[in-house]
Amino acid sequence: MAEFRMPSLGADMEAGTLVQWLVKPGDRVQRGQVIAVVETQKGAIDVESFEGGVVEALLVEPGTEVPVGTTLARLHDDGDARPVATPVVAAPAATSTPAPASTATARVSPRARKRASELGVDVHALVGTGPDGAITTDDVERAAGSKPSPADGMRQAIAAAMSRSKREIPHYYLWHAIDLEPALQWMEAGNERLPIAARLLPAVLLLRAVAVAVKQLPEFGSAWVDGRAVPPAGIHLGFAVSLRTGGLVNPAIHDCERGTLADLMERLRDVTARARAGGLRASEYADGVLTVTSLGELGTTGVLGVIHPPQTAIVGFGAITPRAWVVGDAVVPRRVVEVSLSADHRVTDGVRGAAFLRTIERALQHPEDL
Amino acid sequence: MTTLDREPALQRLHEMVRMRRFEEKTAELYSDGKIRGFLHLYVGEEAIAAGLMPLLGAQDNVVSTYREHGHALARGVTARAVMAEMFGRVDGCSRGRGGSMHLFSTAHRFWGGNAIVAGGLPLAVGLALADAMRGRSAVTVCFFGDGAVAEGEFHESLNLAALWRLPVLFACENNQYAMGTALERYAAQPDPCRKAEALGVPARRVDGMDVEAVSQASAELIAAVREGQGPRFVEFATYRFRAHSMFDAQLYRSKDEVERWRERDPIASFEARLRQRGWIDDAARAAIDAAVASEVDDAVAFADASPWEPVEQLLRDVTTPRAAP
Amino acid sequence: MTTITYREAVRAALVDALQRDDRVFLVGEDVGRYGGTYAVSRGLLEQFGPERIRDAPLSESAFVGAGIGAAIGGMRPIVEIMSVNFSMLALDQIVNTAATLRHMSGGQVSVPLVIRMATGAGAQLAAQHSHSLEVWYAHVPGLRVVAPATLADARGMLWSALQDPDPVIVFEHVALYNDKGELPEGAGAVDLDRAAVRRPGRDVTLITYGGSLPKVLAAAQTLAERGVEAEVVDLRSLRPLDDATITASVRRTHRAVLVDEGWRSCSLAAEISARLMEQCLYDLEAPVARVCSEEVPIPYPRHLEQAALPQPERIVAAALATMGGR
Amino acid sequence: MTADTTKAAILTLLGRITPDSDLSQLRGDVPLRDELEIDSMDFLNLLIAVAGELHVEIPERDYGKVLSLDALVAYVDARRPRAG
Repeated sequence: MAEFRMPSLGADMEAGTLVQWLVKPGDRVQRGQVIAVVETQKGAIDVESFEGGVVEALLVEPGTEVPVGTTLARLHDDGDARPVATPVVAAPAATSTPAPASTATARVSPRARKRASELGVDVHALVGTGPDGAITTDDVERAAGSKPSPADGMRQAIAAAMSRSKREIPHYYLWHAIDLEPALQWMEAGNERLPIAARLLPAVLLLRAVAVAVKQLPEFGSAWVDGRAVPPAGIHLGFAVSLRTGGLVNPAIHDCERGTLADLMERLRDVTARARAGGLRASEYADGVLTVTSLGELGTTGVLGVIHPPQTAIVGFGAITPRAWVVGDAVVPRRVVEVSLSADHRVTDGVRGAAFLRTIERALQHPEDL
Repeated sequence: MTTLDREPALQRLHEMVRMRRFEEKTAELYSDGKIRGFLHLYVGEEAIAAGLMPLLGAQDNVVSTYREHGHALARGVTARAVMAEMFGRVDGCSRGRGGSMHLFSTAHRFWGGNAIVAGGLPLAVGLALADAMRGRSAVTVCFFGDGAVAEGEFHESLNLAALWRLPVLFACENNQYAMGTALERYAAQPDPCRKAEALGVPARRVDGMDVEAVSQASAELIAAVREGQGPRFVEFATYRFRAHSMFDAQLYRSKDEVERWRERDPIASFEARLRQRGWIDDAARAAIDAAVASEVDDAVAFADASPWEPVEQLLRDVTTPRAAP
Repeated sequence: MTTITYREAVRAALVDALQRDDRVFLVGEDVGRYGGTYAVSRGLLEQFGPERIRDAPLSESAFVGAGIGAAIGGMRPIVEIMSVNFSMLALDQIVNTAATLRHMSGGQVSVPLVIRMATGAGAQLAAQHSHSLEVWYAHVPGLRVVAPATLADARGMLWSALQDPDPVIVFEHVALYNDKGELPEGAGAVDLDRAAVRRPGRDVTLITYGGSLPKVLAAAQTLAERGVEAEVVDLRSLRPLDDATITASVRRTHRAVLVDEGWRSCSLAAEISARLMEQCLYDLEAPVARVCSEEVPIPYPRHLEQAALPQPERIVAAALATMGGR
Repeated sequence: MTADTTKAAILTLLGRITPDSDLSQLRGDVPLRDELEIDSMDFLNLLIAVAGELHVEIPERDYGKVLSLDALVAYVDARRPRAG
């Protein structure tokens, strides 16, 4: 039994129309004999039978279109036609492209979007500084900086500044114990007369004393830029504010030598509160001429600071603690504070450093002049 | 014209019957969908390959076209390797990647078919250039159809070969049609020999339907080329009995023209001549058919059993692997 | 160190190759008696003779095809196509034969052929002689494409290309031939795979190749004066592209500007931009910027030609745009 | 007004000063500064809030009597003006 099928007559031919049979059932057919005519896009084509035999049945009527491979007629005797399975070629797997993440309307750089999700920052609340106002990673990290959780970005910034400082600045260190009793008693007497909201804290006295010293020895407020010392434009002192969530910022308090102690206290309270709430403007970080760091009551006797580039000095106050103190020929209890100076040996020397600390001490002996 | 001796004559007849049956089988397999793509058959032109190819040595080069099955078989590529290639299987002579128009076999210095008309001519010039520069006495035979004569590369290649006196035999199988366009309808100058002479390549026309005429002319031409007399051009006047390819309604030629050429069928005419010489009888002729039939069926079985190349190897051989740096 | 021009570096590479390997020969239009359109092969005919320094007829398809044939015949031909503008006549031989032979023959034959082409605009030769079509060839599997932009690469890439068993196309930008600089005495073969960071920087990555490198370095200098540290990456290899070096740089700077003398549509810059999107999306602060030739046949008059081509000012502007408000 | 309401009021004020600390775990008998890591500025702000909302102004000399939560509550509770 042999089958005569609609032949494939071209690379892109799927079907053909039987136009005419050239044989009828019972006819003997030679191998290679043309037994039908098929219509394709290119015209009528004579189709030969590749098998000899006797036509048993014509299965398709002239004029009908059938797909390639359809059995058109059956022949018998002259050997069996072997059904040959046509190979199925694996369709190339469609490569699925990942569905794009739903994009919020905000124009956020891809890197910033990823960072925002890591830090749990809502990008919609931010103002972008990137191209066309797009939100950048810096924007996200700055915002995250105000979040209670410590911001990685800030830690890296501190790390970079501190290691550069230690690498580049030849620090020298001096420290000195100062009897604060007179100043504190003067302050407490003042506080008695003031409403609680206007009370002063020792930090204000210390800050103003340092400002007095910088006014008299301005080189300690200079900045090291492009290989030389640049004198301070104003006595803006950086005040180290530790954040409860970890990390440290030292915003600058402007013109510490000016105004009353009450004004200075107000500015100190304002800067500390805003630093902790993450509301400080970038500019407020940038223009401190010398940094004052104080660990407060919980601190140690003394602290030796690391200079914040491009500044060239840092003053550190330890905890105010009662000590045995020689006055005249008697030993009496006095509240004492250790003040330290770390300074850049490219700009100042130990002799000037000592004079700087002595100036702070003298200023604190006359609180009424602060 | 000198004739062939008995043994070589019978070999040529066997070779032509082998090509004919092989081509007819591929036509059938194409209708079954086993062979895809394009298929250009050599039916009617067998005398050229059968007459010329046996004159080439192992060190000679062959460059062919997309109507190349006869060339490949005559040059020595096995029927199995060619059939498996047309099935697209990994045991094909090009690992199944080339198909009917891109048969390769470096072992036989068979530098492929080529689907670009005249695409092989510059390649042949280069192969001959390498042989010349290395002082090797090899000949490069470059087959192409009459259509190629209209390509720019034909003129550039023949001029370059003549300019540098390179050992190339340009063999033009003039089967009267460039696909569906008769010679006189695409060539202002229909005689390719005159074009070759104009480009500095001595040319001659030979009856491509007579295997003995092909054999004698080819021997003389190959000898001249091998002696360094520079390139030669030969036009074998021939005719393809089947359509240009499998998807051709042959609207461009009449059935009786085909019949006229069929009367000069290279196999039938040569067989008659051998019978007159008493070199072959019905039994010997039937023996040839039987041997060829079994060879072709074996080739189909081999091809059908040969595996597909695994998709994982898709990118293999794009470039040549180098030793790790 | 010797002071040498880019042209002389290429000539030195040719002489070195011809001396070291007798399979090497040079074929191309006017490479012999005329000494090469860009005078690269001047003197080679006298030194090596007509067998190995072959003037070819104006038949790009034929002599490129012959180069392919000679390569599979055991030679190591260097085919000089006068410029990429004429390579279109040989495109069929390069794409359908040179690039394809190995895979299509099931791995039986390799084509150890080197094709050198001048490329690029800038000499007021008008549209037909000012093309930059490197991307056409960088699109084709089976070809390797390189663009020597420095003296060291002009001197060193040819020998490495000749060792490659597959076809290598070397693009020499016309504007570079007169570049003069220092080359160490023993300068020799260089690798073909890696891109090179020609100038380190942290704020934005400028990626380019070939004749555009000098303009990009100039732009980087201007940016530095404005406080922006730009990193300049020279691709060197256009196929395969060195993704590792490119993405490493962009992952550091988070911004990229691609400078390509080809036309913007379907350019090399388009391909690299797609790869950066695929491999560095979450490192990007801004869209990848592209500075390419205007989509116009390169005009003859100088002011129009310069307006059409990438220029340092456009590169600087594009880089700053990726920085946004900073 | 009992001691409990005073304590609750003080805890709310403390909550504003150290928004992120968990006041439910706060031990009453330990100095606030150690327990909550608050510095002199925070402590002063707390006292200002106590004065503002609970109307008890603690002079500096009495700082020592209000160091822990319990001490602070007791001090303030004893001095808060009683309604009516």
